[in-house]
Amino acid sequence: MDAVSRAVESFYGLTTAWGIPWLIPALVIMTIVVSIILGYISVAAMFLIWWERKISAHIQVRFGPMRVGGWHGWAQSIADGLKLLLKEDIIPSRADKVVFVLAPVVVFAAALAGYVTIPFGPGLIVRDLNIGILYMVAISSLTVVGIVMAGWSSNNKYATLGALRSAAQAVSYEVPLVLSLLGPVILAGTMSMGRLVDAQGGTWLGFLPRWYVFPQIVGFLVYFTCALAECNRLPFDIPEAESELVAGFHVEYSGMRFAIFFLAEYANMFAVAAIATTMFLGGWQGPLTTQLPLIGVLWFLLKCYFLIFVMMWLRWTLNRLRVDQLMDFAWKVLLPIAFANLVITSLVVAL
Amino acid sequence: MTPEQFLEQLRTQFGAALTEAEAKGSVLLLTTTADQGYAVCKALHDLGFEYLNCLSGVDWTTHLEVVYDLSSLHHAAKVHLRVKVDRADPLVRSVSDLWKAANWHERECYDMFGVRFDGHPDHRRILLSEDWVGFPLRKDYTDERLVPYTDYGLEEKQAKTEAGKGAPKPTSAAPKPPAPPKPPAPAG
Amino acid sequence: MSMTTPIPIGTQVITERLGETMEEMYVNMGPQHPSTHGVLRLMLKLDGEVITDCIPYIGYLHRCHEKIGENRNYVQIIPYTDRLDYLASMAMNFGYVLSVERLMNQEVPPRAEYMRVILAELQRIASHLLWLGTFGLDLGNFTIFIYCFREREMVLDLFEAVSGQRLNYAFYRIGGMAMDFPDGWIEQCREFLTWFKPRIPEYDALVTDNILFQKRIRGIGVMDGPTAVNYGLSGPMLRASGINWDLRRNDPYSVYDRFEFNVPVFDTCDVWGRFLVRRQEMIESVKIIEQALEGLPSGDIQAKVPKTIKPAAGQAYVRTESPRGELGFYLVSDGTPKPYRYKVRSPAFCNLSALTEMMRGCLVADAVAILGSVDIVLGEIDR
Amino acid sequence: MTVQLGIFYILAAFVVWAAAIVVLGKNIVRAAVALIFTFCGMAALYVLLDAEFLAAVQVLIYVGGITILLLFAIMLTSGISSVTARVVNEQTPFSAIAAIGLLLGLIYASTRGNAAMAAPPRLPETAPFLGRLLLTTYALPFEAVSILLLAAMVGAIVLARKE
Repeated sequence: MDAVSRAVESFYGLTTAWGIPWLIPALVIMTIVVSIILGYISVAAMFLIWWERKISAHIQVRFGPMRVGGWHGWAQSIADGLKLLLKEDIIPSRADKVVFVLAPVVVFAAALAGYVTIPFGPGLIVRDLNIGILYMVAISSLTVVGIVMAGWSSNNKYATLGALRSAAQAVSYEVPLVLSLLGPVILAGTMSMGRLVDAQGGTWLGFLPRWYVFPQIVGFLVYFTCALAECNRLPFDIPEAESELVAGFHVEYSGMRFAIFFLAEYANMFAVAAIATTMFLGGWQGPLTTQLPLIGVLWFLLKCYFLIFVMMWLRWTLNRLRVDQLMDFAWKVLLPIAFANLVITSLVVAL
Repeated sequence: MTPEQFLEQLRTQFGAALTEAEAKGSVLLLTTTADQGYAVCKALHDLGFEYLNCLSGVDWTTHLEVVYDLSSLHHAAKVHLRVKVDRADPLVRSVSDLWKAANWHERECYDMFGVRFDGHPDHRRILLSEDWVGFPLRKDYTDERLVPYTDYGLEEKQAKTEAGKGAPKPTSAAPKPPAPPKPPAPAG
Repeated sequence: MSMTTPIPIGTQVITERLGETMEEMYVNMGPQHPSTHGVLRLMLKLDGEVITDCIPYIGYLHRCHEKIGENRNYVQIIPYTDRLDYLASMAMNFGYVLSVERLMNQEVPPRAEYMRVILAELQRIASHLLWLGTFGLDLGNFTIFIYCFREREMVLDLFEAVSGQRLNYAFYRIGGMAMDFPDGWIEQCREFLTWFKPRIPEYDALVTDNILFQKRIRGIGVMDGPTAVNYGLSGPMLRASGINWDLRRNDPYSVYDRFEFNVPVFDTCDVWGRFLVRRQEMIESVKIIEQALEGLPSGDIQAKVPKTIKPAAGQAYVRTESPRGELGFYLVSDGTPKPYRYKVRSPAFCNLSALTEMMRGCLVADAVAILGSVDIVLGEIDR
Repeated sequence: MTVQLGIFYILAAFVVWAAAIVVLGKNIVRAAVALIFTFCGMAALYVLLDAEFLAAVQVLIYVGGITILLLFAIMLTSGISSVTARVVNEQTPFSAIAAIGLLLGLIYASTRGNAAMAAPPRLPETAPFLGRLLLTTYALPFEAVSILLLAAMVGAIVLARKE
C-alpha cells in the first residue's frame, strides 16, 4: 500500500511548498480518513443487520426480508434506518435529560474510536499506535459506561436493573478478555497491531500459516467468549433479556437514539471480530498478499465476517445464561484458563 | 381396601353424623353436616385419600352445599362428600391444612357462593375484584346488568312444529320468560 | 365455632402479610408481560435478584363460564368448553362430553370413541409443541419456537380439515362426533406422524442435549412428590415429581385401555423433569395415534340421542387427562335441559396455586422458566 | 509548538470545567458522568505528553473500572437520586487555605522553570521501556504493590461475603 503513503507524502510536500502550516493538511487527511472509516462502519453495520436477519431466517427455516429493494431485500436495513429516523424521539418526563441524550453518543463514539488501530490492509491503518491493542481494549470498556448511563438516566426500574447487570457482566468479562489478548502480544513481543500482523506472516512446516490461533487456541476461545459477553450477544445478552426485563437498558429509547444503540452494537461486534482476526487469525495475511496488495483487505474482511457469522450462528441456536451462572463462568472458569494460558505461553517464549 | 371396608370404618367412626353413606361402584357417596365436615375430612385424609380432586359449592336454594371430591393414588376408591351448610350464615372449617389444594378452591368457593372458611390462611376473593358485591353463582343472585338469557328460537320452534303437525294441541304451557328489564341508566 | 378471622380487604392483607421493611424491591410481572403466557399478574418480592415471595393475581380473564353454563342447555355448552383451555379445545370437549354421557349413561359407537382418542392425542401433541416453543422463547432460544410451530401448523391443518376450525373446534357431540373424518384425512394424519417422529431428535440436538439449556432449568422450581400430591398437582407436574399417575391408564376412560403406551415418569422434581415428561409424552401420543388409526372401526359416529337432552336428576364428577393435567367436570342435573350446577376442575388452576412454593429462593430469570414449566393457560384458570 | 500549546489549553479548560461539575454538581449521577469526562480529558493530556501507555491505562482502569464501580455503588443505594449533594459545608475556610497554598506552590514551581517541568525527554516506545524498567530497577515496589492489592482483594471478599 505504498501507493497510498506516497500520495500522502506528495500531498504534504505540496502544502508545505505553498507555505501552509503543517496542521491544515494533517487535519484534511484526518477528516478524509475519519469519513472513510465512518462511512465504512455505518455501511458495514447496516449490512450486518441485514445479514443477521437473513442468517437467522435460514437457520429457522424461513426467508427473512425478501421484498425491500429487490434481490433478497438488501435494502431492508436502509428502510429500517429511515423508519427509525422518522420515529419520534421520546424523552421520559422525569428522565435525566443530559445523561439520557449523552448515553447513545458515548456508546457509538466508543464503538467507532476502536477502529483507529485496526489494520485493514498491509499499509491501511489509521494510526499504528505502539500500544494498539491496549488502546482498543480501553476504548471498548467505554461502551459499558454508556450503557450504565442510559440505564440510569431513563428513570425506569427495568432499565436500571438491566444497566446494573450489564455493568457487572462487562467488568467481570473484561479481565479474562485482556489476559487472553496478552498471549499473542507475548509471542509477537509488541503491542502494535501492524507489527503483530507482520509477525504472523509466513508458514510453519510449509503448509500451516503462522497465525497465532494455532499456538494460542485456548487464548482464542477465551477471547471469543469474552468478546460475545462484551457485545452483549446471546448467550450472554442478559442486559436486554427480553423475556425477563423487557429490553433492558434501552427500553425508554425510541427513534434515532435507539437506532444509534443498534448500530453501535453491530459496530462493536465488527470491532471485536476485527481484533480477533488481527491478533489470532493473522489480520490481512494470506496467500498472494505480496503480489496483489489489495487482496490483503479481502482476507481480512473474509476472516472478520466468518467470525461474525459464528457469533450470529451462536445467537440463534443457544439460549441465554442466567446472571449468576454468567458471573461464575467468568470468574471461576475463564479467568483461571486465561491465567494458565498466559503462564504457559510466557514459559514457552522464555525457553 | 375396597369401598365397602371404607364404608364400614366410617360408619363405625361417625354413625349418625353421616346422614347418607353408600358405596356406588368405586365411589363413596357421603353427606354430613357443617360442624362434622372437618372431622370426616380428617378421617378420610388419614384413611389414605391424600388427593383432593375438586372442592365445589352448590346452591340448593334451601341450603348451600360444599362438595369434596377426594381420591387416593393407592386405593381404587373415590369419595364424593357433600357437606350441608346453612344458607344464612355459611361457615365451614377450612381443610387447607389437610390438603394445600383446598387453599385456592376454598377462596373460589367463597368468591362464588359466600361460604366462609374458618382458619383459611389467605381468605380473599380469587377471581372477582376485591370490592365485588354479592356472590354470583348463588341462584338468587341478581344484577341489573345481567339480562336473563331468553331461549330465542328453541321453544318457539318446538311450539311451531307441534302446531304444524295439525293436531291443534294447546301450545306448551312453558311460561314465556319475563321480558328483559329496560336497560339500566348507565352506572355513575 | 365463631368466625375467628374477620374478612380483610385484599390490599390490607397484603401489606401486613409482606409487612417486613420495605427495602426489598417489588417487581410486578404482568398482567402485560411477554412471558406470563396470558393475563396473569405475579407480584414478586425481590431481595436483590432472589425472589422471597410471589403472589399470583388471577381473574383477569374471568368470564363467569359456570354461570353461563347454568343458563344453557347441555348441547349449547360444548362451544363454551372450547374457550376454557383454548390451546387444547379437543381435550376440553372430550372431558365435557364424557361427563354428560356418564350422567345419562349414554353409549358411544366404537368408531366415535377411536376418533375421540385420535383427536385428543393430536391435540396433546399440538399443545406440548406450543409449550416447548414458548418455553424455549422464555429461555432465549428463538429457533426452537419456529421449529415447534412448524409442526404445530401441520396438526392445525389436520384439525381444520376435520372440523373447519383451527382453534375452537366444538367438534365433539354428546353420544358421538359431529362429522366423520373427510376422505384422505387418515393418510394426511399418517404423513404427519412419519414427519413428526424424526423431529424429536432434532429438538434434542437443539435443546435437550444443549448444556446451556440444561444449566438453566436443572434444579429450579423444586416440588417433591408428597407436596405435589398435597397441592393437587396433576399431569406432567405430578409425573415430574416421581408420582406414577396418569388418568388414561390409572382410571381409564373411553377406549384408552385398548392401547398400550407407557407413561413417562421422572423423579427429578424440577423444571427439567417436567420438560422431559412433556417431551416423552409427545412420543407416546404418536404411538397411541398409530394404534388408534390401525384399529379404527367403521360404522356410524353418532349414537341415537334424544332431541333435547334431559339427563335424570343426579350428579357426576368425571376426570380426564388433558395436556395440562386432570380436567374434571362436576355436573349436577335436575331433569331440566339445563345443568343445575356446572363446575370445571381446571388442572392449571391447581398447578398455579403451587407456584409460590416453587418460586421461593429462585432468581428472576428462573421465575420465567418455572412459570413456563407450569404450562398455564389463563382461559381455564379464570373460567 | 503553538498548535500543541493551543490543544493543551483547550484540553486543560475542558478538564477543569468537568472537574468543576463533579465538585459543584447537585445531582450525584451527573457528577459521576462528569468524572468520566475528566478522566478522559486527563488521558488526552497524557497523550500530549507522549505517554500513550499511561493514557490507555488511564482510560482502561479509571474509566472502565473505577467509575463503573462508582456508578454501581450509586445505583445500588436506593433513593440516592433524590438526595441532592450539599455543596457548601462548614470547612470552607480550611479548604480555602489548602487550595491557595497548592496554587502558590504550582505557580512557584512553573515560574522557576524547574528542570522536571520543562519539556520531557523524547521517550522511545513507552510500553517496552516501562516494562523493562518495572521488572528490573523497580521490581521490589512492583511486587510490594501486587501483594498489597492481593490483600485488599481478599479483604473485600471477606467483607462482602454474606454472613
